[in-house]
Parts: sequence; structure tokens; C-alpha cells
Amino acid sequence: MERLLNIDRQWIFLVVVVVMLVGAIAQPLIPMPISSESRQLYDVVGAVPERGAVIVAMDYGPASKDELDAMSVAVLHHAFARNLRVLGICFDQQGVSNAERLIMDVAADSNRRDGDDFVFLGFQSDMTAAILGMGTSIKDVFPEVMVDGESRTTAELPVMRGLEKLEDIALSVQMTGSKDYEKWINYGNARTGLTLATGATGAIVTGLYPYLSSGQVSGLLRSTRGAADYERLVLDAHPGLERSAGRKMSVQFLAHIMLLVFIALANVGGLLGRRTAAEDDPA
Amino acid sequence: MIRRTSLGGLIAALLVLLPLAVQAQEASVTTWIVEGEAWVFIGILVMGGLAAVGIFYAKAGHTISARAMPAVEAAEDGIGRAVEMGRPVVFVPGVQGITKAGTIAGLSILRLVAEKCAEVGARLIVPCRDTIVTSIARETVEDAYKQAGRHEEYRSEDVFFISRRQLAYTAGVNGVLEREHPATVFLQGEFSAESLIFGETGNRAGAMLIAGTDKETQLPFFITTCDHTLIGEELYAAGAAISKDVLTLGSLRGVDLARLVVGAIIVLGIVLEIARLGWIRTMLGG
Amino acid sequence: MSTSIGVWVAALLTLAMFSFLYRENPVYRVAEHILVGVASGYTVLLMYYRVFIPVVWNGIAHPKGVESFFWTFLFTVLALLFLAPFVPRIGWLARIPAAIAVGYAAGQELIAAVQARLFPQLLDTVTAFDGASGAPAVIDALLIVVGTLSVVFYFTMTFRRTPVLNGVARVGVVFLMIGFGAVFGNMVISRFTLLIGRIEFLFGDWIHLIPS
Amino acid sequence: MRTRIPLALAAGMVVLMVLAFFSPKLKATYESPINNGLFIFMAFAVVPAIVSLIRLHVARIRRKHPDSIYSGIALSALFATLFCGLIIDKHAFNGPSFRWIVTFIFEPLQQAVFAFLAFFIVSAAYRAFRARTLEATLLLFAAVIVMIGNAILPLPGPSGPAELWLLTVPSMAVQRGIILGVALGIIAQSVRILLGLERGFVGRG
Repeated sequence: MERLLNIDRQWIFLVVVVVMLVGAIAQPLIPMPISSESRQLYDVVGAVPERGAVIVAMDYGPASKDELDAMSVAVLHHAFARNLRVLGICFDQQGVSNAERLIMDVAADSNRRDGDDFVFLGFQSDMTAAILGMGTSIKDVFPEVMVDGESRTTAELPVMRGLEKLEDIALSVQMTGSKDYEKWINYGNARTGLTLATGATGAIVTGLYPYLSSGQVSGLLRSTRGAADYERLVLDAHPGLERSAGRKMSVQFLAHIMLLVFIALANVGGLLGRRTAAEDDPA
Repeated sequence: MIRRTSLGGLIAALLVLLPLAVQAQEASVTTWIVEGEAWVFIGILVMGGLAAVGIFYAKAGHTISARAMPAVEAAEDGIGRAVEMGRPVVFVPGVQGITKAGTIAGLSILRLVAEKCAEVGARLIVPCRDTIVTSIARETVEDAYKQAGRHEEYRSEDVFFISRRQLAYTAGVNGVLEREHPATVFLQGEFSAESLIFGETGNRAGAMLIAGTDKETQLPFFITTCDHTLIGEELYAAGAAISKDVLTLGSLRGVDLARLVVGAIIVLGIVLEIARLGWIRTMLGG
Repeated sequence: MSTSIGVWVAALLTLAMFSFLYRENPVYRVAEHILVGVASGYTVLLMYYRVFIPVVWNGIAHPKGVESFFWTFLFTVLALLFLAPFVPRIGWLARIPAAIAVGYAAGQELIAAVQARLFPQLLDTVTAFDGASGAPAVIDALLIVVGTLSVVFYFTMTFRRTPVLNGVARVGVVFLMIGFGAVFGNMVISRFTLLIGRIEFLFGDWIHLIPS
Repeated sequence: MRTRIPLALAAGMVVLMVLAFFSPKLKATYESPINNGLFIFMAFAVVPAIVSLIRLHVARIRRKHPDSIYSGIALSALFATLFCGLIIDKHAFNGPSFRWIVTFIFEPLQQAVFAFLAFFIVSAAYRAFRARTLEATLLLFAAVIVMIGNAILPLPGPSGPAELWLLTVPSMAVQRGIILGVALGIIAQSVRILLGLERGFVGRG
């Protein structure tokens, strides 16, 4: 069976692991300015009045945990610290268990009570139908929820008092690694005027800037960099949040320098005529 | 044929709707049409209408040709190169199944490449990741050799299935590129993150690389590692032009017409904005 | 070294997956098949507890009203047609619920294409110059308008390439390459984060080499 | 009959959805039953995939296929997960034993699969990311700016950080052009479904 690691690639793999290990242990601290998209997200969460209702939609599976968990925890910590009512949601088939664990853990750390200060509404099997349905009635989309281990009717919960539909929700923050942010924009913001903010993986964040410019999205976290900036902002006002994205940024610093060196080598090597390509006129 | 299907579609839709509409009378909400969304309705009619115009124009038999694309033109000299160097051509039809638009377009491009290989007698290797795609690819390549009158040169073992598992397929194609030292490699279809290896290994083997994919996250890597790349809709257009897919070409014509409207709205809108006349702005909901 | 069984299991499974880099081997295939099995189990349990019971079972067993009982029952019967392919000759019936789902999505996407994509993005382009005071802001607005137009017209497929369209396409290519460069740049920090996370787990939580 | 009815149903749904958007009366009557219907559909749509997976692996075992040991592992992993979810944590979805499987088996495996993509980028960078064509040069130039701005050091740009300017002006214009193009493509597809010409979900015959 074929190998992906021939001789050349083996030493490259070694260099990558060593560089990242050094970064993780040495934790070189690099002062970077706070990205303005992260500050916008911090401000939009900060603008929600006390006891205002915020949806935290952790729409991602395990593949994006390392990149998005830090954002989910920071947003939850910020919302609970500001005594907001939090509705947890996860539309990713493989992320519901993780999302539930995150909201329960952060709520416990901020001693918020299940059913009174927050509730994990959970999962629904069609995202478009769910968001459209929530535009009219949230309890119809999530008729039953688990509160302290028992199944309860959503409408009776104290946290849901006055929260009939999306118009009653002050802000919805979605963490995602796929293009499904479009569904919150198409069926949440466009249909009901719901204020949106998005914590995005680097793989999809570039496509969100037009929505930030048009105001359809009011805040954006740009992968681990955005998460680290947001952590710093939240920590200034509400201590007790672990700097998990911040720690990864130290490793990113060395890893990015390593990659630039490799690209330089490839182009310097190219100039030395290792493989001169035919000149092509641009497409 | 389309007359009956679309007519049937619309009649059925009305049959479904009439009783529902009547029963809706008693619903508590008063107004029938919500104001404020009128422009959205007009937008749907105009843009949808243009798309329909393109489709009916194509269905009515008018020929629609896709514009010239360097990646498709480069295929010819890429295959010529393979014959000169006496090395094979490798065609990778993407990592997805037949339901994906990218895979369908990739297989159409395979037909063009197979025909050219058959004409000049270049050896064509097609490693596949999906059993259905494999059988379609075999049919396409064999058909091309038959039409070029060189059916005896067709080698069915050169169009083969590696594995349904994505990583195993990636390693398999990687092995083919390293072993066969192809002169030219085609990467046409829908690819995912680890397909980045194909560009690297192909580059390493000194091959000419002609790629095409609709996956935006994969395009940056193909553009930097390959000589030519079909970007997004260019892949669909190239595939449809080769396979003379009237429906796709008609849709592309309709969308091109709609692009003119989009361009006009932007230019006109800005002119009016500067002239302090906000008609277009209010239309767009500003 | 960690003393928790769970961390050890997770670490060994992680190494099993990474072993594919060296060569496909039985340990890797075991890990891959465990993943397939657990993922399927996860989906079945999720759909059963969080969708089937609250929506279907409770929708029929104790419905809110006669009307909601009727709708739930109707859609459950239609949904059962997804299983038709397991019965010879009536396999095509699965197309009925599929058609309803496809039509539902197409209808909503058609509305959203105009209401949530075209109109707001065109509005923001048309008003690009409104707040622009001072040279940098005007230049930015100009770049945005020219960039948007050139990319929209780069992808015209069925118009013959007149000199004007060729010129626009050439401008479009310049913008597209810068755009894909940005995608590339943000892709790097995203993919690196995943490997960093695994290294933090293996050398931090498992081997305690990294201070967590 | 086999294709006419599905095509007509899909066309009817498109019309109903557009009318419901514009008519609050129609919307109020049909929105919640149809949304609920979609939830039911998507729950049942998963069943065929699971059943065919089980049939595939059972068939492999019965045919003594060389990979049958792996099929045995896949099936036992599936039933062990179901056993934990249905029997051990009897009432709830996210019970303790199921959570253990997810935390220490499922999530680490899924995360490991994508982890070595970073490594592929580095090996490709060293061997293939050459500025050979004009396009590749422009692309690499923009990529380097974003990379430096993201994690190395703050690069000054025209109005604030360089990578932020790049992401909010030229790159934003490109993504907006793509959004507008995709929107038109979606409209064309919905029109094809409305006219009963989109055979994708119906298959051939």
C-alpha cells in the first residue's frame, strides 16, 4: 500500500512537530493588536442589556473543536459573567454532545442555574426549517429539553419567560467551520432582523467579510487569532477565563515563520532553475 | 418534452395549492400580502425570469457555446507533450460521487482528454475513488478509443478503482504519480483538503498540471501548484460545453443575462447615489 | 504521564490514526473502523432521543391538537417512504419525501438569494461611496466596486470574449488571485490549529511535557 | 409517473414556499406543520444510510471477505455505542457512558483525521509553492501578508493592519462577487426545479 511519507516528507514532518513542540513549551509571547472584528463581537455582546437573551449556536463537529471550543467557552463565559440568559443550540449532527458539555461546564463555573439562567435547547435535524420555525415560535422547534437530567417542556422554563420567537432574542453568536453561517444570515437575520455574530474557522472566515461590511453580521472571530484577541478582551473585564487560544498563538507564531521559510526556499530553489516552468500568459 | 414536464409541474403545484389556499382563509392573520417585500418579489421574478429565458433559449435549439478557457486549450499540448516524452497522462476525476456537479463536469472533461489521447496514441491512466464513477470513466475512455478507430489500444486495466476511503485513495493516487512519472496530470472535479498532495507530487514528478475544481477552499492550493486551473463555474461550463449539456448551457446563459442586470444596478445605483437620488437604494431596502 | 484510562485510550487511537502517514497498516484500519461504528451509533442515538421522541412519538402519542396530530402522522407516513428502496419495485417512492425536501429548500433558497444575498450586498456596494471622505476611503470604495464588478463579469461563461470583456476579466483575475491568497493565508492558521491541538493533547495531557 | 409526481411535488413546494413568504396568512397556516415535517423527514432520511452500512459489513463477514475482521470491529463499535446510549444511560441522549465514548474515542479519532492537513501544507509549500505564473505570484504575495498579519507581527497597511485591509477591501470584493454569482446560480437551480427540469434528485428513469 502506498506511503504518504517518503524520505523527503519524513524530515519535513519532523521539523513541523519539533517547531510546534518548542512553541508549545517556550510559549514565545508576541504582542499583537486586537483585531477590530473581535472587538466588534466583544462590543455587541457587551451591548446586550442585563437578563437579555443570547443564542450561542455551537454548530461544529469534532474536526473543528481545537479551533472553535476556545471561542464557545469565551462567549459563554462573557455572557454568563454579564448575567445574560443563554440559549445553547447545536445543529451539527456530531457536535451536540460536546456543545452540551461546554455550556454545562461554563455555567457551573459561573454558578448559573439550568432552566433559570440558561437552557441547552439542543439539536434539530433540519437547520433551515429550525431557524425559520424559531422565527415564529422557539418552543415549537424545541418542544422538550433536558434540565438537570430530566425532560421538561420548554415553554414552562423560567429562562424562556418572554422569549417567544427570534425577535425576542437580543443576539445570536454562531461558532462554525462550514458554510452553514449562510443559514443564520438567510433565515435568521434577513427574515427577522436578528443581530448575528460569528466565530469562524480560518477555512471559511474569508467569505464572511462581505456580510460584516453590509452589517448582516455584527462581529467576527478570525480563527485562533480572533479567539485569542477576544479572550484578552473578556479577561480584562471578567477574569476566570483560560487563555486556550492565546496559548496556541505562541505556537502559531513559530509555525507561521517556519512556513514562510519553506515558501522562500521553494521560490529561491525555483530561481536556481530546479524546474523552470514555461512562461504562460495570464488566463 | 419539456413542455409536458414543466406544464405538469405547474398544474400539479396549483392542484396542491388550491385546497390549501382555500383552507387558509380562516387563518387568524388578516393581511394577505405583506408590504415592504414587494421589491424582493420583483427581484425573484426578474432574476428567475432571466434564468428561464436562458433555459428555454437553449431548449429551443439555439446553440450556446462556452467561452474559450486556457486550461481546456492547454489540454491538447499537454497530451502532445506526453507523446513526445513517451510518458503517460494521468486523469484524476475528483474524490466525490456521481451526484456532485463537479464530478459530472470532470467526467465530461475526461471524454475530451480520452479522445485526444486516443488520436495521438498517448497512454491514459484514470484512478477512481467511486465504483459508479469508475464504470462511467471506463465507458467514456473505451468509447473515445472506439471513435478514434483505435479500440485495440484501449487498456481497461488503466481505468481502475483504488478505494472508497478518502485517505487510502489519496495515497493510491500519490503512488501512481510517483511510479508512472506522468508527463501531464489532470485534476478535474471536486477535491478536498488532502488533495493538496496531488499538486505537490505532480510538481515533483515534473508533470504539467491542469486542474479544475469548484471547492473554494481547494482552489488556492491548485492555483499555486498547477500550471492551469479552472475556477468554480469554469469547470461546469467546460464540462457542459464538451458534453453539449443543453440545460446547463441554457442556465449559464440565463445567469449571464442576470449578471448584466447586477452590473447595471451597481453602476446606476452609484451614479444615482452621487446625484443624491436614492431610488435604487430604497429598492434594495436601504 | 497521565494516569487516566480515557487519555491513554484517546492517545493510542490518535497515534493509530497518525500511523497512516507512514503506511496503511492494520492498527490504522482498526481505528478507522471504530470511528465509522461509533459515528453511526452517535447519529442513531441523537436522532432517536432528540428528534424521533419529541417530534414524532410525542407528536402522535399525545398531540397538542387534532390538526397537529394529522400533520405529524401524514409526514411520518411520507418519511417512511425513505425506506422504500429496501423493498423491490417500489424503491422509487423514496423520491416523494426527497422531492418535498428538495422543493422546500429550493423555495427558501430562491427567496434568500434575493432577500439575503443580492439585495444587501448590492446595497452595500451601491452605498460604498456614501460615507467615504478623504482619499484612502474613496480609493477603498473604488477598489471594492471595481473588484466586485470584475469578479462578477469574470465568470460570464456564454458571452464571446470581446476586448472589453477580456479587459474586465484580466482585472478580475488580479482581484481573484488576491482573494484566493487571503483564503490561503487564513487556511494556514486554521489547519495549523488542528495539529497544534493534537500536539498539545499528546505532549500535554498525555505525556505532561508541555505545562498545561 | 415515477418522475412526474416527484418533479411536480418539488415544483409545488417551491411555489408554496414563495407564496408563504409573501402571504402571512398562508405562512401562519402551513409553516409550523411543514417545518415539523422536515424534522421528521431528516430524522428518517438517516435510516437508509445506517441500514446499508450494517448490511455492507454483515455481508463482508458472511462472505469471509479478507477485511471481515474490520467489519466486525465497525459493527461492535456501533452496537457498543447503542448499548451505552440506550441501556446504560437509559433515559438521556448525553448520558455518562455515552459521553465517555464521545470524549475519549469518537472526538480524538475525528480530530486526528484532520490534524495532518497542516503537515501536507508545509510539505507542499517547500516543494511546490513557487511563484511561477503571474497568478501564483499575486496569490502568494497576498497569502504571505495575511499569514504575517495573522500570527507573526503587525504589518502596517493603508488604514490599519495590512492583512485587515486586504481582507476588508480587495478580498472582500472578490468574496462579494462570488456571493452575487452563487446567488444567481441558486436562482437558476430553483427555476430548473420549478420547471421540473432538474433531474438530479430523481435519477434517470
